[in-house]
Amino acid sequence: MKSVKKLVSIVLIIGLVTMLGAGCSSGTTKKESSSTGGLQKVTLQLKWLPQSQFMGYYVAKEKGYYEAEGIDLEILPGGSDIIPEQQVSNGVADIGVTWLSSLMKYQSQGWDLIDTAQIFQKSGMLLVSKASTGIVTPADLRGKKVSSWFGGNEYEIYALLEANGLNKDKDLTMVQQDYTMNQLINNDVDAASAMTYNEYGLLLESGLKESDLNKIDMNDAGVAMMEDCLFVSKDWIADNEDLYVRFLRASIKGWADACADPTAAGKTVYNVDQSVSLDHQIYMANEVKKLVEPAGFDAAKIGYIDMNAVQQTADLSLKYGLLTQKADLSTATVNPKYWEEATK
Amino acid sequence: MKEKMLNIIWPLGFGIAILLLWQVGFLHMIFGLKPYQLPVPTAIAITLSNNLGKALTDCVVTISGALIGMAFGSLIGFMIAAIATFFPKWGYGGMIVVSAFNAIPLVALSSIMNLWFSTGMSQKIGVVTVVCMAAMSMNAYKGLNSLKPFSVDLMHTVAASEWTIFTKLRLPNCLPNVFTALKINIATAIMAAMISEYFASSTSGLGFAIKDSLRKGEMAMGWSYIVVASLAGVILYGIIILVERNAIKWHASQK
Amino acid sequence: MNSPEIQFKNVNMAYKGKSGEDIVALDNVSFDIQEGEFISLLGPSGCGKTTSLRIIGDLLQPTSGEVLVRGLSPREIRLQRKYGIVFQSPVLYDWRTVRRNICLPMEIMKFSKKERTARIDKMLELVGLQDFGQKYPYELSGGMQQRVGIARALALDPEILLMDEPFSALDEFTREKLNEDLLNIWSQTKKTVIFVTHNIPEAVFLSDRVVVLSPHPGRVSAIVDINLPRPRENSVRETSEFYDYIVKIRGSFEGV
Amino acid sequence: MSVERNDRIFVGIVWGIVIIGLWEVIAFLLQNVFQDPMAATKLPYLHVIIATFIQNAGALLGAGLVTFSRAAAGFLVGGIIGIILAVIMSLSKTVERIGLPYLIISQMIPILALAPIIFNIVKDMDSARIIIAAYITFFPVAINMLSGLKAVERDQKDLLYSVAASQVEIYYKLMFPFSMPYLFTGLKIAAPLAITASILVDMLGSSSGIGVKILYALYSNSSNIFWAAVLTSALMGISGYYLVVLGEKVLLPWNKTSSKKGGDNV
Repeated sequence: MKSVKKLVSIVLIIGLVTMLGAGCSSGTTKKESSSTGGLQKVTLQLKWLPQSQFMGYYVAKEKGYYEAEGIDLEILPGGSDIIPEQQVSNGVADIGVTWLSSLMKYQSQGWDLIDTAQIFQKSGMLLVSKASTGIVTPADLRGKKVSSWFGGNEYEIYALLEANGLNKDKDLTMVQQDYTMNQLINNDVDAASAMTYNEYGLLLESGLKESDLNKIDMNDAGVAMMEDCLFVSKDWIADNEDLYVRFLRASIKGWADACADPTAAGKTVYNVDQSVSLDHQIYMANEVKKLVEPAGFDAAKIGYIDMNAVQQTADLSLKYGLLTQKADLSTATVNPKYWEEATK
Repeated sequence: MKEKMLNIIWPLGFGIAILLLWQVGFLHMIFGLKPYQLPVPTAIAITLSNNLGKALTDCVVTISGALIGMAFGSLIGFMIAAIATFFPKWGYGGMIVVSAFNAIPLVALSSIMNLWFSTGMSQKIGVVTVVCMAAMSMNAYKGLNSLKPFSVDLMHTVAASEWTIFTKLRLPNCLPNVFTALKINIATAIMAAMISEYFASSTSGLGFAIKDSLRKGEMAMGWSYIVVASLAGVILYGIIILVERNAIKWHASQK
Repeated sequence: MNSPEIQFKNVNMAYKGKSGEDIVALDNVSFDIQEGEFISLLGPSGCGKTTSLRIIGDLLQPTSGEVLVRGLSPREIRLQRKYGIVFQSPVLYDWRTVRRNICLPMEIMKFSKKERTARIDKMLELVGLQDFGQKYPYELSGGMQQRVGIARALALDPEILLMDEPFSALDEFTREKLNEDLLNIWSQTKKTVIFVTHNIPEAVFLSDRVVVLSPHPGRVSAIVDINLPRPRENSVRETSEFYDYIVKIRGSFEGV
Repeated sequence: MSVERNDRIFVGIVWGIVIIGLWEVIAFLLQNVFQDPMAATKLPYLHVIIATFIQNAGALLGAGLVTFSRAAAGFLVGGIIGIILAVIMSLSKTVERIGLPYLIISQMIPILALAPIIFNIVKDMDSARIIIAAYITFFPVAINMLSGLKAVERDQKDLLYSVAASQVEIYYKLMFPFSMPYLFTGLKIAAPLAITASILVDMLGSSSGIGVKILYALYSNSSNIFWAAVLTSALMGISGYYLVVLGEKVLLPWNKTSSKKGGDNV
């Protein structure tokens, strides 16, 4: 009896140690790969989970565009507690994807980060409500319960409210949304934030029909702020200008391919990560395409920084309290020269 | 008396030394941090004093949720331990079930409670209640049952009922364990209350404020809330220790 | 007469009580102990007998006064590893078997493995626990545990054996049996033994001399030579001399 | 002994049946009596969750293994740090005075605030994750180990002192073995904590692990997967606990209290 117990414990200990070794070595093998094949290692920090929102990078990686430019790209997924600005500033990642308004907030507080390319040309943010609540125009939000993810994602809604004469503190209740759409489905809130390419799709997948839902589009309301952009830190770009231009060239190519065939792009992303259904990835790819290449947009100009849109984002940010002082829009904070170089 | 002074002076001195090193940038130097990544103490203090009103309101929200949840959780945990004491054969299973609750990750628990409760406060209380049950039931069970030899026999010689044995013997005997559990629970409760607020459908509370500030890169603001949370935690911990000292003077751990 | 092995000279011991008051444990205590002597420190609780023993063993430092062991300080003697000690409770290490408990001080003193095994075997036999060597302490009765504690001290063959009420927790039958055993062992080795007890017959039965201490503060109230013939057997307890000594010692308490 | 054992198994089975039954009844009530539109998310039928678990067993267990190995690494590092801290505090009263209040404060600082700083100091994400898991686990280990080291009886120390044992020998022969049961109490608290910590750490931008499964399932509204993942993590926490209990039984055969589980209450 005793010896059996001892045997069991020895086996367990060996098992634990090997698992430990596996845990550690998975960390070290990643390191080793950085020096293989003469490729330069670059890490990209996503703002959110691996999904079609970032399909351009996955497509470029799968098609070997980065390798062709001599780059070994590692894509780091985001998460609720991962903040791309901080990851890039810390040096955990070289390049980050974030929302322009959020980046501006960091820049205004002295973080040495530079906006270099604008992937999404339009805002993907919606306020969605069930048709039964009768919210059709922004003015209908008076007295309602509205949810946002906060953490910087609430300013487009603030702008929307103010532009329609509503006071965000007095005329309605704003609550936090937990990254699911359950609060809306459960009728705990009247209107919820949703991205066209993600949460809106989830609502449809949960059985609601388009006719059951009302949506307020930030672009229509004239309060759009720019979202997914690419940024780097001042220190890193100083040493890696050429590398970064090559990264941009490959990424733009990837985005162009992805927008040309969103279904294939959705499949590519699905192959990387199966947590979300293939249908949802393809739905998302199609919606993201509309933001990257809006109707009438020249596909060759993917990543183009429209300074007017940047200015509007900055102005709205200042007006509604995200920024406390006027944003500095010099080349120290917004610099299109790498993009220009890459698309030459 | 001298002992007591030392107990305060040493940690205080150490804390001040660290704060000074932090302020003059020594910590930033060794860890390679920039001031905007980790704000200096004076910046945190100034932010806090400018924002004291809101910080205290948030603190009240979080702490009251934590305390109510802790009270529920500890009570339930204790009752389970008591039931397991009266019905040892069947009751112990309840303890195992309760301890299994402890293995549910907080993030998942917060999301589940979000579904069950619609307000932030009730969700928070729900989360804290669940996480506080196990420590209390385990400790209380130990205290209710690890009696000195012959003490039960003594009760039996005077034909005491199980209930008398419980109130006269088991209850006082488990007090030290109950306090141990409370000390564990106070830290867990505040932590759990803050994490639940990361996901709660409300915009008040320290957890929400910390998350919101840190995501926006308002580091000094975020850290000022962390300071409030830490202070509240230490004060509550101190209160429990004080109550413990007076409630169980007879116990060896107090000498 | 040779110079005494242990000299206790004007020793005072005071410490602070819980509410800051001075408690005098020893008040100007002096006595000598000869080499090879079996001496008992006898008195009611609070008389400082255990304190005295601990001072000799360098487990406590006196407030004032001097203690010399073979002309050296207790610390030097301790560092020379001349002491063996038996406590009131068995003080066994729960995680060690009986054999390994006895072995422990010998490990510290770097005895060879062969030597250790031989001594453990001998000691187990001496205390009548031959069959219990591989048991853990919790599997033994209180009396057996205490015997392990004694075996552990004796195994070192210490030059000075300090015993702090070693039999006080045992029943009368076991106690008398162990008293006799202890004298047997001592007669073979003739080491100096300092034996703390509150039991008058036990002190009389075992000792060459009894140092009687009185409490609050601890003072020497009498030193009584016991001139009973050796070797002593339990039958000596029934003699009138034995009875006289008990009466005499008891009287020295009443005189206080 | 074997009768008692059978009895205990019987009790366990009854408990299991009661819990499963209760779960199914509540789920049934939610769905069919209260007609809650969110019933399938709030509390799906247990058999549905188990079916989902079996369907996705490979993915869930694979993710679980990643999380578990990270938890094991964090548990090990945190445990060692906890023990070292306890030893240092037991050696010096001053260090203990300084250390204890800050140990408590340290537990109040949320990971969200610490993570960026730790990432900044340790650039490697994998080691940073292990450090964070260790940061959460070390506390109960340190506190319990310290109380064990301080609970050593004076006589037990005096015995070694009387034969002039060195400080190292006193720790090695007495203090460490004595405080083992206390250490294991701490480890028993720390083991499920290490799992939940590791799950939290999964959410810091990891691409694998059960925490990632929970997060993705949550955000993509796949509530059955979500519940199956929660079930997996709860099972992992419980097995972590019982691994420590088993370790204690095997390593500390002399410790009566460790075998004093179950219904025997005298």
